[in-house]
Amino acid sequence: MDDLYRELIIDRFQNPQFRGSLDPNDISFEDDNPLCGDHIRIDLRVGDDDVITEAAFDGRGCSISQASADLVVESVIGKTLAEVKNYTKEDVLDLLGIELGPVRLKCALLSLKVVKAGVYGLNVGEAGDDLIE
Amino acid sequence: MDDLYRELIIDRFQNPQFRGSLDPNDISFEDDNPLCGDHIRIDLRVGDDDVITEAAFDGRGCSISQASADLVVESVIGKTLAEVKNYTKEDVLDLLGIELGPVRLKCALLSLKVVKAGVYGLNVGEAGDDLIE
Amino acid sequence: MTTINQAPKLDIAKIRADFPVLQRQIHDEKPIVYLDSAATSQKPQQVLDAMDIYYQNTNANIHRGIHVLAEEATEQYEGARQRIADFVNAAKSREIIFTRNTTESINLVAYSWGRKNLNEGDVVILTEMEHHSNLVPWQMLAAELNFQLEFISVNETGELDLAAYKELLNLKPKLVSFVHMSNVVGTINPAKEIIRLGHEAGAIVLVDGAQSAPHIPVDVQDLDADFYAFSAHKMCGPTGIGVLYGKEEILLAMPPFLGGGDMIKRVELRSFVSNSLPHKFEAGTPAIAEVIGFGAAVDYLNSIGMDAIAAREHELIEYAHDRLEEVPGVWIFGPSADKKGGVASFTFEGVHPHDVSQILDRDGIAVRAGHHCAMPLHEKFDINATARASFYIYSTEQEIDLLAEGLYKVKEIFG
Amino acid sequence: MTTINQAPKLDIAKIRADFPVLQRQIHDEKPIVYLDSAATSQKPQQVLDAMDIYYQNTNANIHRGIHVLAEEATEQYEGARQRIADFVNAAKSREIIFTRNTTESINLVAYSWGRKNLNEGDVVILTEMEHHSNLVPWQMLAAELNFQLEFISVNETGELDLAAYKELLNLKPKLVSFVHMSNVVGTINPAKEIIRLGHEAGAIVLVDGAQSAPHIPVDVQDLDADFYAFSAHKMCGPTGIGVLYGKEEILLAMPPFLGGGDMIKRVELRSFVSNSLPHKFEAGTPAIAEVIGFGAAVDYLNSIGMDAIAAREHELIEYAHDRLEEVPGVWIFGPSADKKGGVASFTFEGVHPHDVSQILDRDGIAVRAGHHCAMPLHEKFDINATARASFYIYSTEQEIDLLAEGLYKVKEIFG
Ligand SMILES: Cc1ncc(COP(=O)(O)O)c(C=O)c1O
Ligand SMILES: Cc1ncc(COP(=O)(O)O)c(C=O)c1O
Repeated sequence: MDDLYRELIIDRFQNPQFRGSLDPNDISFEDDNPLCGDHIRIDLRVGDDDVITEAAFDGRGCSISQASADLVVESVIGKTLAEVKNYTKEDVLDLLGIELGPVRLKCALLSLKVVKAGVYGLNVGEAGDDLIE
Repeated sequence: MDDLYRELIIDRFQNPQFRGSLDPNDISFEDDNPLCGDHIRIDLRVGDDDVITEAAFDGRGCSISQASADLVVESVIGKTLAEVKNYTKEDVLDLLGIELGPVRLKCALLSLKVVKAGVYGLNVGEAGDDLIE
Repeated sequence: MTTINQAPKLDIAKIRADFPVLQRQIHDEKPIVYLDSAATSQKPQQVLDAMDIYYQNTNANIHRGIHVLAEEATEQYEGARQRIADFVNAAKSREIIFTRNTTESINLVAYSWGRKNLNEGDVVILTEMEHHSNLVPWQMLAAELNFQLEFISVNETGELDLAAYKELLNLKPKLVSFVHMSNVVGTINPAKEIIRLGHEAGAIVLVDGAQSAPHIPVDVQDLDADFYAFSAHKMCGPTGIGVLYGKEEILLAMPPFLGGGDMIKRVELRSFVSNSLPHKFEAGTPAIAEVIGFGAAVDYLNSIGMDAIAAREHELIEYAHDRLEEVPGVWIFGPSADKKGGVASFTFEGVHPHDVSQILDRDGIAVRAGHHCAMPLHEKFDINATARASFYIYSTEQEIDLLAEGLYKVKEIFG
Repeated sequence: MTTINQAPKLDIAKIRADFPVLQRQIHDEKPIVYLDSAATSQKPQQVLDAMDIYYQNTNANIHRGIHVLAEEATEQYEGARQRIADFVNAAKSREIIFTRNTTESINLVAYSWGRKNLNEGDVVILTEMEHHSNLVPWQMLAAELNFQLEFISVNETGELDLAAYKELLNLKPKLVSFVHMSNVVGTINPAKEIIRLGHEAGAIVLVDGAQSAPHIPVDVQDLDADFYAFSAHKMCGPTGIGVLYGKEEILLAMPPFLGGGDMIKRVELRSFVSNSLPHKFEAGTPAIAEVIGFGAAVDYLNSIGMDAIAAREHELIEYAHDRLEEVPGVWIFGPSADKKGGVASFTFEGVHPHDVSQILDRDGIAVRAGHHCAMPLHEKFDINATARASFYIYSTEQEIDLLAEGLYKVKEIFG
């Protein structure tokens, strides 16, 4: 198979490393992709200097959305909230290492939307596409 | 000029023979063509055995609608109401002696619609396209 | 195997030659395998030609012009209306109202008939297998007018529960609105019986024919449907044009929907008088070229024959069930093939439909993945999404073979 | 003569070659003289090609599909939206809502914005020169909600009486809705000033741009229009597609209009959540090929340049006034040529406009006769109908000469 279904994605989909939940947590946000019903919740614990110390995700959906969430969660650990606010679409695509059409892009970026909405302290329903541009 | 603007039509338009009104009358009906605002009123006097003894029209509009009214009114004099009920589109086109596209057909047949609606005793607004088929 | 399989064999190669898209190759010269006809069908060159010829020779605004182009355009537009009326056996061409699509057709009924006839406490019956187009308009209206929505339930095999329907009819619904053929489970519902029972209970009945008009012979008079909605783009026609069929006496009693040019008889500053049917419901410059293209599409379908098309698609769905059910992990949602049109929605164990669709796409195979605009049906069966292969006159057994092979590949990738 | 006449000369012969209809001959090989562009424009081959290429190569339903065709179709559709947004200088492409035509755009505002924001006793200001499309939707809504319609009067030369407008603004209207350029008298209204005054009085302002978007440069941000409506078919684009531009914050606050697929985020049996802009207002399968054709049409117009188009049409209308006013018995309705777009509506003493149009048609000259969907304006001036010649980029002085000659012929026939 080509680039698209890189082993990394299948592997992270089938054996996620950060699936779970954090209770208690400092930040928790969830949202879904209405196109396909993909759903992601991300929990964060935040330590001194706004540094993310622990992170976990849960959800359901396609390999791209779930692998992306696993990779995004891994990547935010050790980052400050300000750094996460600056995450872009490209950061996530770099993590995944693949190119995607517009529909799958939405799958890939759901976790970005969720983590940024959480970090910005948005309410449910306020997470717009501006977060993932 | 070709068949279309036969002298008959220009002549009847400019010098109508039955323009006017009948007061009193036995039947009077009026209607218009919403496409262009052509308007026709026809008055009839009906004698024994339902024979039309006198007829007149008034109205405004294009040469086809007005000439057609003049010719239709001329033609119904001496006919019975039953005969007028049987008038068809072809009868009017024969009187005019021309071929017409769909829009001008509506101009030509307005007088037919009016006279038939009157003879059938319809109320204003009840005159439908079934009268001129 | 049912008797309709006895229909005359179609020359599929000849049909395929009419569809330019099917000649296309993608992803390193793989032929395109288009299995997404339930979303929109491909268009034969004949339909494109009809629209080009119109634009290149007679383009003009219709109904009001006296010049040659306007008269020819009007004739072609109204001629297409007549042929589309004949296609579904409407009694009169003025019972055919042109809309953008099935969705607008249903909304027209909701806004015009619904707001006039539905009141607080009234009951409207839908089904659990409706497309969003036959749910959301009624939800919006129910929120405004406070009537009650009830749903005919769908059983495990994706069929309507007619006993439950009969129970619901005791509520004396004002309206029953249901899908003739499901775009998800493929079920062809017993429309004539549903309509008859609805009428007996005093209801007006609307049929969402988006999936039936393209695929099976439809006779609105035989069905006795009060309203029948369908879209050209799913039946070889262009985008941007759909139909609402309505019985004349019902349409006559309805207030207009959109206001503007052409739907009026006369206008003053503060009032207007509506035009006669069908113009009352066609405000503004209509989709003239698209209506003419739709006329060419029904000519095309008639040249093949709707009976033959239904029979052919039946062959295809039987074959597809056979081939897909072979693949371990594949589960086809809905009834057995004999109760269905040419739609196979399925899940694949351990693989999300999006991934199925994406991997198939790499081999040039186009299927759709998602909820297919029928979220409630998916929710009911606790499925987030399905992958859907759907067929039309140009589909082949070989394409279904490629689909099956593709699914084996999916299995391999996801271990 | 005004300064805009200084624009670069267009190569009209080259432009005409792009329009297949103009090559046609009718009535014994007379070339067609198409002077009915205000009703609908002719289409350049480039626009037809764009749609054919779409249908022949990438036809698919949009937004939800993962396969190549669906992704390409989505990109082309949304790409066209962006170019159309740029064409009227909308700040964001999601402020461009696709509808069937100007008429539907205005009805969308009436049904969605109007039913939410207008109440008994409120005031809505229109003008006496509106097209039925900008009258009837408000009449229908006023009958339902009992608000008050007021009309900016039109003076003898077919211009809006701005002093009367300022008076009306004391009524604190909720909405002002007016035509940018009249399709009858051709007047180009001072849109920016009308909008500014409306805003100062607290109103929302809708502009009917059906005749302006095709013919003059339009900048919705500079105008500060809240809504701007226009139709592709009058600007080299296909039938069946129009636009409602709306300011984002206003569109966001509006409830959906039509319910169905694509306009939802999620649906349950009894409730739904609306999708984001622009999808919230685009229910069901949209007019995909038509949007792509519309994109090609704005590309085509841009390649000529809207400034150059406006200047060229200005030349034509000056010339037309000169030539028509020569003909005894002809009276041109509306202001002098310097205040107009390329539309000349006229009466002919002793001859009904239908007869004028029909006699011209025998020479291949297409003009329109009637009330041009503006009955109240005709009533006000006590005219039943007018004949209208209207021009576009492909019109020529020679065609205007033929029109003038034709009118002399009319005079001869009617003695
Ligand atoms: C000024 C004006 N407004 C509105 C319309 C309606 O446009 P459409 O028929 O495309 O909806 C027209 C065209 O007929 C027009 O000229
Ligand atoms: C069953 C059914 N109803 C309604 C629709 C809506 O059709 P359209 O999008 O053409 O309005 C569709 C197609 O998407 C459908 O499959």
